[in-house]
Amino acid sequence: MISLLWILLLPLFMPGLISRVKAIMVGRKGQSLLQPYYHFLKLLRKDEVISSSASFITRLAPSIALSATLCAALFVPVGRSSSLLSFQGDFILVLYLLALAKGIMVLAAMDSGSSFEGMGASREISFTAFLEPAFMLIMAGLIFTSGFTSLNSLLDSYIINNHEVWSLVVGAFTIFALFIMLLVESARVPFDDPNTHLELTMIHEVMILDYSGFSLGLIHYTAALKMLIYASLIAQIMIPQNAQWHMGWYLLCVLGLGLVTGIVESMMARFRMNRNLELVLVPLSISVLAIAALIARSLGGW
Amino acid sequence: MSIGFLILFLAIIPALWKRSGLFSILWLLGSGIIAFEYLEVIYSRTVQDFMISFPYPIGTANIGISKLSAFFGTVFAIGLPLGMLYGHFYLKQHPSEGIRSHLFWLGILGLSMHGILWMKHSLLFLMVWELMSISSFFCVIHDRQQSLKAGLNYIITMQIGAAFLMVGFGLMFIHTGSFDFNGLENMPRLPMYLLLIGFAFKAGFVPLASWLPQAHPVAPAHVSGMMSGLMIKAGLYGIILILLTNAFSLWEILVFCLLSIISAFWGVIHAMVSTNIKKVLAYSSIENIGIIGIGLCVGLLGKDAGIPAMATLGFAGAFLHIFFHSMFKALLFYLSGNVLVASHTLEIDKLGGLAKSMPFTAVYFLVGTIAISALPLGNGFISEFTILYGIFHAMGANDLPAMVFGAVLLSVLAFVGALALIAFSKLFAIIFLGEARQEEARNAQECPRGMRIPQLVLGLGILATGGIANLGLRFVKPILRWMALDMTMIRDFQTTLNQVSIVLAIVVLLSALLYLIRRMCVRESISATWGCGYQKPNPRMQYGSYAFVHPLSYFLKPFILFSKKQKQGDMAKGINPINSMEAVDPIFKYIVEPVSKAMSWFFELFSHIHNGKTNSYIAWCLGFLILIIIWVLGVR
Amino acid sequence: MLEILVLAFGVTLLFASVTNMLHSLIRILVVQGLILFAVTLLKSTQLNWLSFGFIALETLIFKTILIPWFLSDTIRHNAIHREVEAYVSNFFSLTLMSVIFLGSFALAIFSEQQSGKLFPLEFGIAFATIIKGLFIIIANKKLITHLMGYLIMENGIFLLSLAVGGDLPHIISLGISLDIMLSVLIAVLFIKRIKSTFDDADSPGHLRED
Amino acid sequence: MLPIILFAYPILASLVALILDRNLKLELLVLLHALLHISIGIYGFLNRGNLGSMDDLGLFMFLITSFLYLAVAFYRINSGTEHALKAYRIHSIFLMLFIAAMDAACLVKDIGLIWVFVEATTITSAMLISFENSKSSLEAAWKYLFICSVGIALAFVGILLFVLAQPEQASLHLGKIQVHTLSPFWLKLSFIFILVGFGTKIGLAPLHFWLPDAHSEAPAPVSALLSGALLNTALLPVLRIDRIMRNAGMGNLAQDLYLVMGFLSVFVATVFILKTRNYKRLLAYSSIENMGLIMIAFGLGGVAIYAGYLHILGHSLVKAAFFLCAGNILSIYHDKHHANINSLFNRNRTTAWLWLLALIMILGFPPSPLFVSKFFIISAMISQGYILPMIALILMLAVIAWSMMRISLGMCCGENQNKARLPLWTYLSPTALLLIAAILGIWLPAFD
Repeated sequence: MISLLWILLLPLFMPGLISRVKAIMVGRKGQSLLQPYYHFLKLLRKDEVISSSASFITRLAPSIALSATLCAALFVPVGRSSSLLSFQGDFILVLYLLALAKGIMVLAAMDSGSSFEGMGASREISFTAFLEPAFMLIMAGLIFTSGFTSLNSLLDSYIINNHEVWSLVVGAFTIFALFIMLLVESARVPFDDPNTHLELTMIHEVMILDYSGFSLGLIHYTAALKMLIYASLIAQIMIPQNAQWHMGWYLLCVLGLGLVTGIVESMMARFRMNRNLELVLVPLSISVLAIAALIARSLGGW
Repeated sequence: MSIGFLILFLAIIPALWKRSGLFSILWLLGSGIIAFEYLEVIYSRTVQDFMISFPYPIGTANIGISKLSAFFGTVFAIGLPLGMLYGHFYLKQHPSEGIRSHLFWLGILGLSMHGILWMKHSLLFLMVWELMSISSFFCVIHDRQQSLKAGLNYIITMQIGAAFLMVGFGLMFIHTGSFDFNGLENMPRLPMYLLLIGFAFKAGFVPLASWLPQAHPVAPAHVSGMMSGLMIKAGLYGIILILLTNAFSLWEILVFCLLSIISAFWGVIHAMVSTNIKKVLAYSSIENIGIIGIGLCVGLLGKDAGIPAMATLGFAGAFLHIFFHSMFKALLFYLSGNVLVASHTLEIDKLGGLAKSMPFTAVYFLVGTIAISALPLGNGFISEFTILYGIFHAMGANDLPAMVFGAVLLSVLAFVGALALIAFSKLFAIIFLGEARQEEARNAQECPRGMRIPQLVLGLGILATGGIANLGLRFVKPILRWMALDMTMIRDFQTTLNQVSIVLAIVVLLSALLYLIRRMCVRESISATWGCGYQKPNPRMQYGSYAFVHPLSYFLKPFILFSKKQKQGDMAKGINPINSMEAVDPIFKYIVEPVSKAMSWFFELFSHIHNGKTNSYIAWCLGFLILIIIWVLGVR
Repeated sequence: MLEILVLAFGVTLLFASVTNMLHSLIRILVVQGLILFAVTLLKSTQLNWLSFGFIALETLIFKTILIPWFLSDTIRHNAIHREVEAYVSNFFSLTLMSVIFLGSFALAIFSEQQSGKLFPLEFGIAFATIIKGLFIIIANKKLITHLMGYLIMENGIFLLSLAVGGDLPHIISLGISLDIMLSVLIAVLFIKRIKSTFDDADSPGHLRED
Repeated sequence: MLPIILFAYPILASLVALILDRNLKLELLVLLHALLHISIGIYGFLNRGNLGSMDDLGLFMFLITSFLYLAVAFYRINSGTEHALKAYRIHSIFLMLFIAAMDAACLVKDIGLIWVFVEATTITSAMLISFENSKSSLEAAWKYLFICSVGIALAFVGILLFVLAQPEQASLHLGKIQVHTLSPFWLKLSFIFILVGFGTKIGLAPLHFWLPDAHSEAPAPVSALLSGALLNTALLPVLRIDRIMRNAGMGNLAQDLYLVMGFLSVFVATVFILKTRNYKRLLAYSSIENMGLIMIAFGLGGVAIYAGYLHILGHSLVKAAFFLCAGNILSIYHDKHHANINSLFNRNRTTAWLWLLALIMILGFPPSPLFVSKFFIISAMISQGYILPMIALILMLAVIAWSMMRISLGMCCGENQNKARLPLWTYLSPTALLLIAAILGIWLPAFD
């Protein structure tokens, strides 16, 4: 139950943190950490302007996306408190739920009939082509260490134990791959610039140009939630073996991730659009590397 | 059983009097009975084979049904009558002469599809097989104008496939001396390969699938729905028949794996770049056949590696996908028929915004899209989930090929799934969303209710089998047990599926809740789409079909052969230059066409001997006489 | 005696390959008929009236009188040009004729070694005649010459039937010669009609694939 | 008794025909002959074995002939109205004589007599072919008569050599030949001549040149009989001699020759089916193809011999129906170029479907006897290791199927809407033939 609370409350904290970090990096004071919450609540109270060419998809999409993402989040363990739902092989469902959310949002973007949103939609959906196999392979890699179980217990069983060099390697691989996926999926620099003002260069933001009010709030929340999911996956892996305060570690890791993201954003520039896909290939190749290593190991090493 | 088939035979009579309504009703009735009986066969009773003794050389023919064929029979018995019903209403919208013959051949097609499952005698099997080919050919060339070329191509391809079968069965006949299907068990390699190739022609494995994207776009919607949803499954039936009765070495499995992967990938990338609804659907049939093949490979690999769970789930996934694909592919083809009726075009770049004028069609199409791109709530997800679930069992099991190919198949399945998502979100978005791109789409009307009945049934079926995840598995389980697979872990898997459906229920409820909240406390005000500062955007500025997949183009390009067509425009006269790209089938362009050209050239060489002169004719006669005299007296 | 007659038969073939006149071809047919009659008389062992009648009917009546008369009649009525109009020169056909002789004698001697119950001379001449008949058909463009070639070939076959020892039952040989007779009749009929419809006497070549 | 009726009727009927004064009466006369024919055939089939003159082979051919003859006789009813009485009278007389000659060739056992009667069929059918008395039909008839006479003459040479092959008292009666005493050399030589001679009449390449001309220029019923019955009748003596060859232990020589000629025929048929522009010639070439297949079947031996007989049966029935449909089309369009013919579906649907059904049955789609026979031919080829020839054969058959289907569909489809009506008989007899063929294709009668 406690973890549900975390899942519901924590997401919007990440964007605030990131923007605060960026502000500090460039020497501004920056907005308060809770700004996204205020923003969210304000949006929920607003009415909407709907495009004249919108069909039922536009009206339906945000709620479906949010609920799918939320259900996906329910499988993710928070701290040592096990996740609400879990069964053998649930990560497949998680992956496809996220895909469902993405797909419905893409349709919603196409629904407005604006060429810019179409552009964003096509960019957004192109990424999934490489991220889904990457996620699959990462999961397969985790299975090597702890058998075919649920996402929860996969992450609980210590992937990285300090006496085993293999696990260190694989864990590092996995974390790096997941981190890049986090950047892509939650539309951060270097793949996407959430607060640019040129639609031609946007991906996620341009898809939701025609949304406003309540729906926009849901969409923002969904994006943050998705980011939290990936962050907590990474966090679970990073919790060391003999830690006492799991929750503390967890929060530490998540906030650390936010910090790193912010720093990355302020250090790096956004990549050229047509280079993006090549970068999205990176998690795939890394996970292939990891799985190759694991197969070799399970056959008794080289 | 006999009553059902009697009714189906009787359905020919109203067909000859152009009573398509009565025809489809009889089909519904008969298929209902037959489906019930098939299910009985699957679950409980076994039908006694009955022998018919033909005079020499056919001999006594063994006609009966196994659980496997009962499974396919059920799929057919569910799919065919819906197709007939849709055809009835579709033909009302598409009035054309030759209804009588069309219905007749339709009935023959359905009957022969059922008949294939009963024949356990290779010669009779071949006869029914050929009957199926020819009847489907006549169904394809219904409109008798544009469809002739593609139909001809189709029937000749089928003939070559049938020739493979003929040679294979001939070898079997020589080997065992009988036509009975018992000879299929661990048969020698050569006939087995020939049979597999012959069946692969019908099933549509790359590189033997070039007939699919040609025949389907020209066929009437219900025919292409039935062919692509059901008839190609007959090819799979043959393949599975052989897979079950023979033992395979690892290499053969891997080759099969490779072919399936290629089919899936090839199909899906062509589906992404095609701009004709039915072409997209045809290519995605190839993709789905590939996925089914992957499922079968997983099963075989599991058997080979001694991982029972992997084997069971692989086969289970394959059977589930056969069943589900027959539903959503048929649904999508029928819906393409709706679109054609409403807007008189299948080119998606002329369409757009149909969701507002044809809401029902749009909703059904959305359901089909969700199912075919393996998203949760659709049944395609369940089958792929099963296959993936099976593959994950290979991870960490200490068997190299299972692990390596498991990993490969994992990523391929996920990759293909994602590409399918792209292809079909493109299809749905460009047909139904946004604004109408051209006149045809602007004044489209929703189709009459009749056309939507079968679609409603199929849509509900998809949602049911997708939501209640165990439904399909219950249907498949007896066959798995009959295949003597290890059923210990099926129970756990069923609990898993139950949990999946619980989660799906949560998703649905949650989104319904959110939607209701929004409905209650949000006031909408309509305004134009924001053009990002551009003052007068027009529908033709919307993202087109090719633009949508452009981000991936630079890595798709190497795999697809494009033919660019450029039409010079003249700005003064206001004619815009048109640059169109179309994906062409490399196998057809670089193998079939050159070969046929070469053959006709070769035959042309000899076509001058008929010069009309009696003298030369007699000269041929004399020359031939002298030649064989020399040959016989000299050489022999 | 027999050998001389057979040789004379061969000489007619040589003459047939140098002549340019249709009428001389007809005369050759007549001569061949007479020779065949003589040969048959010489060869037939027991000579009762019945068999004599048959032989006379086959050779004298048909081969020597009726058919040549038909032919000359046809030539006269259809005003067919009296030249043979071969595709090849006389010299060539003569050389070819001798080649044919060589070949057929080779065959005759070869087969005489195989089984000894035939007369190589007659056999060879007969074969040469058959081939020559075919060659005349091939080398000429007139319908009437085709017919003559066919008849020469038939004569060769008749000679062959004499060459092989056991002779056919009379009824069969009668049927055979009746058939030939009828076919010649009908052929003549066709020649008339073709001449009248195509108004030339060459073999028509309109039915062809192009 | 039976033979007397069989041969007395046509002769008397020809005399009667001379005094008949209306076309319909002539047709009825022929129809009566056909009925008599088929009744004798069925009688013979019912108590086969104890007929002195008819052996199974002869009976087989005889039955095929009678079925075709009946169909043709029905087809001719009311079709002769536009012809002049005199010409039509001659036509009918020669038709009956033609049939009588074929029966005789089927029944007699003496090779010499068989030769006589086969030559007689040539003469009579030549008159039938030239019936329409147009330039082309005249030319076709001439070529047919002439080439076949030459070929038959060669066959007679073969028969003489066959006499030569028998050491002591030579006989041409098949029953009386002591096979073991035959000298192999002469037997070989005579067989070559007989094969070439009768092969000319069967229409095997490269002796087939008369066949497309004759079949395309003859009136439809005659072409049906020519290709359905006459080719078999010409095949009969070859089969009879073939038995002798096999008993004399020279079967494999004969089989090699069959294979060579069969493959040549299929090849030539493929070439010209791709090339030709005249749909009746198309059918003629497909006859050549099927005859080639039959020869291949007999060349392979074993189970394929059965396939050969089946193929003869199926080809005769289906091809006759096909030619009758072609006659319908000709009487609708008065044009033989398939390029000028379209929209048969709209103009006369029944003919169109009959045409297409005959097409798919001649191409060997079930339910056609040709399907089974092709299956056995192919499996026999495999079992004897003719792999490359088999692949070539399958390819050629595929090309033939493609070409014939393309042409026929082009003829059937189109926009032209004005309907054309034909007398009922012209639908019935092709339908009946196709039905019989289909039944035989599913329920194969046992021949031996």
